[in-house]
Amino acid sequence: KYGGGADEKAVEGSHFSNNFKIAYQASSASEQAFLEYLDQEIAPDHGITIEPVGIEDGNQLDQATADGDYIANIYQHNQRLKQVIESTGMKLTALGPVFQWSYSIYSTKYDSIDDLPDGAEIALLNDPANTAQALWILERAGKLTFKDGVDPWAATEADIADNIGGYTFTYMEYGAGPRTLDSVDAVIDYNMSFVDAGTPEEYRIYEPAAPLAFAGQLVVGTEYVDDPQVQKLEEIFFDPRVQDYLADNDDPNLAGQLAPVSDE
Amino acid sequence: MIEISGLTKAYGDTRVLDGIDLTVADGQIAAVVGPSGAGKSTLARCINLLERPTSGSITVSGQDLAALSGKQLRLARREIGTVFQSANLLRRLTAAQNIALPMRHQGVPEAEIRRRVGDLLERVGMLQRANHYPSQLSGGQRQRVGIARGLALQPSVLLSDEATSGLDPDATRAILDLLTELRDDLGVTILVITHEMDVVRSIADHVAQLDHGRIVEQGAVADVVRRSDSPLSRALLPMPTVPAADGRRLWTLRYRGAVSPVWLSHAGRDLGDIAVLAALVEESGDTSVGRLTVGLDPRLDERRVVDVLADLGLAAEPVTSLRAVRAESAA
Amino acid sequence: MIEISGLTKAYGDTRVLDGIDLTVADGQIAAVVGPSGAGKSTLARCINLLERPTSGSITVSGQDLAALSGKQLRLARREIGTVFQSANLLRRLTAAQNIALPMRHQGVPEAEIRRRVGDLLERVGMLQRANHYPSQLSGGQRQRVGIARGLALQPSVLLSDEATSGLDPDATRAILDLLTELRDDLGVTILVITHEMDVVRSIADHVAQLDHGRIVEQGAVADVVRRSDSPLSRALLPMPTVPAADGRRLWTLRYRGAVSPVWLSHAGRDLGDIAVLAALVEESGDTSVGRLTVGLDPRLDERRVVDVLADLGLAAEPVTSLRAVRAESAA
Amino acid sequence: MISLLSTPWPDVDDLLLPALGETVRTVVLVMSIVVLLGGPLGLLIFNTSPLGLRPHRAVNVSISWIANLGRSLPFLVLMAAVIPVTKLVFGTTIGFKAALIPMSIAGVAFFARLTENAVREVPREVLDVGLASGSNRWQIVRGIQLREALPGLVAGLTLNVIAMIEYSAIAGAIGAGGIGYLAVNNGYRRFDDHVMIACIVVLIAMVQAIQFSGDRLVRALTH
Amino acid sequence: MISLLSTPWPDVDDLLLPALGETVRTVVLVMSIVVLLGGPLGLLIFNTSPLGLRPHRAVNVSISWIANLGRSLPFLVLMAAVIPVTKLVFGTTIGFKAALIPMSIAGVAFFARLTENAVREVPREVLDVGLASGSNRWQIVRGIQLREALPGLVAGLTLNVIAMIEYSAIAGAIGAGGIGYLAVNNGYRRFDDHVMIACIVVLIAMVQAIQFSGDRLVRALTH
Ligand SMILES: Nc1ncnc2c1ncn2[C@@H]1O[C@H](COP(=O)(O)OP(=O)(O)OP(=O)(O)O)[C@@H](O)[C@H]1O
Ligand SMILES: Nc1ncnc2c1ncn2[C@@H]1O[C@H](COP(=O)(O)OP(=O)(O)OP(=O)(O)O)[C@@H](O)[C@H]1O
Ligand SMILES: [Mg+2]
Ligand SMILES: [Mg+2]
Repeated sequence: KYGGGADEKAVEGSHFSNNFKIAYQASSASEQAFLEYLDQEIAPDHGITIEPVGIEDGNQLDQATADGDYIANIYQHNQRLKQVIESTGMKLTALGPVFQWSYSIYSTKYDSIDDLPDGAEIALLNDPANTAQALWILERAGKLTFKDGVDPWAATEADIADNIGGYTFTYMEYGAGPRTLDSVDAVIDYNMSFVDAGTPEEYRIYEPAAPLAFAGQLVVGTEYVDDPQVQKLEEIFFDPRVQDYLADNDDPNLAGQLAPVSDE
Repeated sequence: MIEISGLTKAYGDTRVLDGIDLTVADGQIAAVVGPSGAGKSTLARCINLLERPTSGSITVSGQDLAALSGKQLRLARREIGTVFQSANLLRRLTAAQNIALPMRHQGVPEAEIRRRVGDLLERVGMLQRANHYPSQLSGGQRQRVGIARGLALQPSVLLSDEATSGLDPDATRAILDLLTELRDDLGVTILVITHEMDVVRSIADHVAQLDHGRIVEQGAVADVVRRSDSPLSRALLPMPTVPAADGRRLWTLRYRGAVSPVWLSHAGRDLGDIAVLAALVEESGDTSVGRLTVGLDPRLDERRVVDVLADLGLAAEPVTSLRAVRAESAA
Repeated sequence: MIEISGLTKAYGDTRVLDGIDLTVADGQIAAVVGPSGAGKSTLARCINLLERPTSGSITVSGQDLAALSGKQLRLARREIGTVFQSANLLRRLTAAQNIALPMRHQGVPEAEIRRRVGDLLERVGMLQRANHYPSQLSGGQRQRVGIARGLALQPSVLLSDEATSGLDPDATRAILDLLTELRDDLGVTILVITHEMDVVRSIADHVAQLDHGRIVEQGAVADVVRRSDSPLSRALLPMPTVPAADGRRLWTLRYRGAVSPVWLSHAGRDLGDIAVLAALVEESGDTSVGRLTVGLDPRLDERRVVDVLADLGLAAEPVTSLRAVRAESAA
Repeated sequence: MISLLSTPWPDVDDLLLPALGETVRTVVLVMSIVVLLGGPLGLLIFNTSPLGLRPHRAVNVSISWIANLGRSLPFLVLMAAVIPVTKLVFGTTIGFKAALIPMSIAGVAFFARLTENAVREVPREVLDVGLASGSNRWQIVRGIQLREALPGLVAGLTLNVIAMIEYSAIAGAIGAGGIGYLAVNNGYRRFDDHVMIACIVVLIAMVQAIQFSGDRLVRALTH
Repeated sequence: MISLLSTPWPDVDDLLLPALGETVRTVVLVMSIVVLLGGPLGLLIFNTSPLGLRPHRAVNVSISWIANLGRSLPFLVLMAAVIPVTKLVFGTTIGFKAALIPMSIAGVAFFARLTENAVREVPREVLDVGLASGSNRWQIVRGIQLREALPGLVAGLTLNVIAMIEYSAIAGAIGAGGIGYLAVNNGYRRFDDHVMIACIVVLIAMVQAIQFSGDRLVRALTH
């Protein structure tokens, strides 16, 4: 019915046209830059154009992908995807990881994570995946422990067994991180947000390696997994040149924000 | 024809109208008078069913409005023109548009509306102000637009709630002529609420006095003015204020109709000098009516005075005290 | 004391007031009459500066309001009571609260406000309706609340714009008595706008007729009624409608003051039978005034009629045609 | 601190102009629905209330309840709640079309109340004029109530248009685009200060222009 | 399908009650500021307009412009724009306090317009009553304008309270909490259907109750 877009003609035998509409989280300039790179450098080899579509509301974006409005989306990690599928029953399939987000602790008041005093106020993003990711950073830094049997990628404040650093947490909307820096002791947020905001790197006080579990996935509607155009999609995204580019590009929208997929 | 019987209207515990019986025959003008707050406007609003009566029945042109369906009620109301006490003009419409409104809603053709609006504006002397908004009109001008609007649908029954109060004598005259013409030429049945007794005397066929929600007196105007001592008759033909009496005996004289205009000269031959202290003599509804206070020689025999004047067609009554005359003239 | 000179008010191109000169002396009642739309309300609104005059000057109690500062203007306005043509009551306040409003704003103590409100309500006969909202009052009741409010600040100057139109004769009388009392006992200067000539005759000292924004005639009421043929005098003492003349010659007679009330009998001795066709004889401001249309023998010499009546103190004038009388009486 | 990553000034237009177009399109479309449905709904609420032309408690309570629903939920939640409807009508839950339904619901509910408030100010007496001259209810509503309430309605409409511009910024989250969304997403979330400044200027100019024209119209209609 | 991840029903209260408290606290506080500042601002806008008590073009245009500012920006952008002010006043840009300033700005601007609209309906003639009896401007404004416009003002206030509940859901984004934010964040984003249902029920009940009381009051004030 759609062919990858209401106004384009689908390719014979496929639901999608040669213009791949791919949804990303609109507030992420780096995801957009990544898709633009694919469009310019990789897709032409396959006779394809890639059209990045920014949608802010993740739930709606997933729904539209499941419906085949978009051939794919690239904004979430596996755990989040599992959560969405479990909660809503949307028919979505992850084809594999494409990049990892750099995620760090920033502070204007303290120089390292160990300087954070007992009772420090730390601001976290309020959406579930990002809250969990931030808590997990603290867990891996040895600043807190989770209760038994808690999935770190779905953890919330309620799942903390021992808050070793004695932190208090404040929640904020995506975009508020850099703006909040002065009001709290530390902020845990995506590097890309701070880069966008022009926050000096010296305020980045802790930068753990991004774990594979939080790699951004290429997600398609389950119904379309076998669609011939989706095959092409995989060829583009999993082209080896992509990981190399992520590792050593100097695009200000990408460098230090989206990292290549790691081994673990 | 308006027939009201046993009409009662209460707001909560207070009865504003209490057992009203009143009939206005076809092609007649009935006047309703009475003190402020007596219930006159409420009566008019019950007739066109803007207020639902608490009890009692009202029929207009044989129809009981309260019993009609929505559509029938609307049709019936188109036959009843209403002039509101406070003109109630639409603020956003010009004088002409205000008058046109009921016709527009009734689906009168545009050309016909234009013609009638022009005609009505001229009738009420407002042609020059056709395109003024109410805020640009004087009080009396607004009132006249309200009158024109009440006539717009060429109703067969007209309720006019103090249409002429606040109008100057000329404008009042013009409106009254218009009402008389409607009655005489088109047979419109008219209920006029007014405080001006000249209005009653000059155009009404029937008059009813309302007080505290009850009709305290009513009758044909011709009959009421002849009554010698009813409050309504005194109100209708008020005695002008009487100056000091200097030694004469005061008499009130009253007549209507077939009386020779030279009665005063004739009476003088029998009764001696007649001091005319106060008088109102005028033509009312084709006959002459008179009401005078005169001073006569106190030595005259009461019986004789009454007889002499009765022979001439006048009712005479001695005034008991000056105080009484004053009180009466103020009533 | 109100002194108006050369007052002009224009809305755009239309001059609503055009070179008005008018003085109301201290403790006097001046009446302004004139057809609807003549500019009477605008005049009143210029006096308390609700409308800024286009040109000309107005002083009230010696102060030129237009020249005052905001605070001085407010103080000056407190001395000027205003009764609006359409009562302009606040919808969300009861009758009593409406009357209390100006006092509250002037900072009158609460006890004093209660006392004065009660007093005023009683004066205008509205004590029973003190706690009614305007929507629960009749038209005349609203008007009376408006009057009471205009008096609330015990002003030394009162502007009354058709305060009594729409009131029944009793209520009108009560209001007029109140106004007279204010003038006589407290020396209040009052400007009364009215269409009711009885109001002018019974309370006004001075009268001015406005037409199309100009004063066409003015003077002391006592003088104006004596004038034999000015339009204002005819309006003030209208000739009642005259019945058919059956062969007699019609004369208009007019007098004021020092005339013996038996003049009619005396004149009859010289002139034969006098047919009284229309008459208005009454007391006005302490003297007697009369205006009659009589029928006399057509063979009588005109000069003689005039002389006989002049000797008795009356001005007599032959009526040229019946038509003329009718037109005059309608004017 | 101006971010280094801001869109260069000359390129801001490329983002701004389409976004402006989207906002205008969305708001115009939504406002037509809002006027068409919200106006009658408000009239119905008022006229079935005890002060109206045809008081009817049951009808009044239920439609008033329905109108309140449209204003009860945070807009994002409302958008989620009406997904099934949107899907049914437009076959998609994303983009400009998907924003129309939740925006219309919120706008209609808002305008219904504004209409109700405007119409409440028409004095009962002028409605009586219509009743007494046998006009039917619809004529009274249209020829008298709406006519007399016109300045109030225009003022309400002005409020509503501006509120819809605000809502369209939230609706941008599901891909409806628009200038408010551009400000939020590129300006606020991506720290693109040039875009932010440009959007703010355009938004302020737009709102000023709407309010100014609204005020002028209201005054012209007030006699 | 009810998500498996939903908070068990008995525990929903633990989230709901504090959120409700936060909403009530925020809305009550903001509304007091809104009434205190928005009312006077609206009166000033109306009374300096050509229809008002003291027309003054320059003042009117400038304050009207300022009031429009508060409604020009998407709320999230407004929050970002006033960060310096918030920081100055409260020393923080996060949490309940930080939400007060942007919410108040938006609310004040909104209520100013609602007040202006309500007061415009007071007939000129009753203002004349005050002028003619030498009341000062403030007395006319308070004793006549506000008094006569009371039903309209209460209706406007009702609209405003409900709009503030909606705004508080957005203000949740900077940590102000509240029931609308709970619905968005836990209900919508975390698929916690129990919380979502509970929030929706509470929000609807709250809005209904406010509108219902508002309507009752308006009717009681209309004579
Ligand atoms: N804003 C305005 N614009 C144009 N003309 C106006 C305006 N206000 C009043 N007028 C005109 O000014 C004239 C005088 O009005 P005013 O109210 O003073 O009359 P009035 O003598 O009091 O009449 P009435 O006896 O009917 O009350 C009227 O003809 C009216 O149409
Ligand atoms: N809603 C109401 N509640 C209580 N009393 C009311 C209500 N409406 C009118 N009244 C009372 O009913 C009485 C009759 O009012 P109505 O308007 O019929 O008087 P009216 O005879 O027309 O007087 P006017 O000559 O002053 O116009 C008045 O005393 C008034 O106070
Ligand atoms: Mg009445
Ligand atoms: Mg007037």
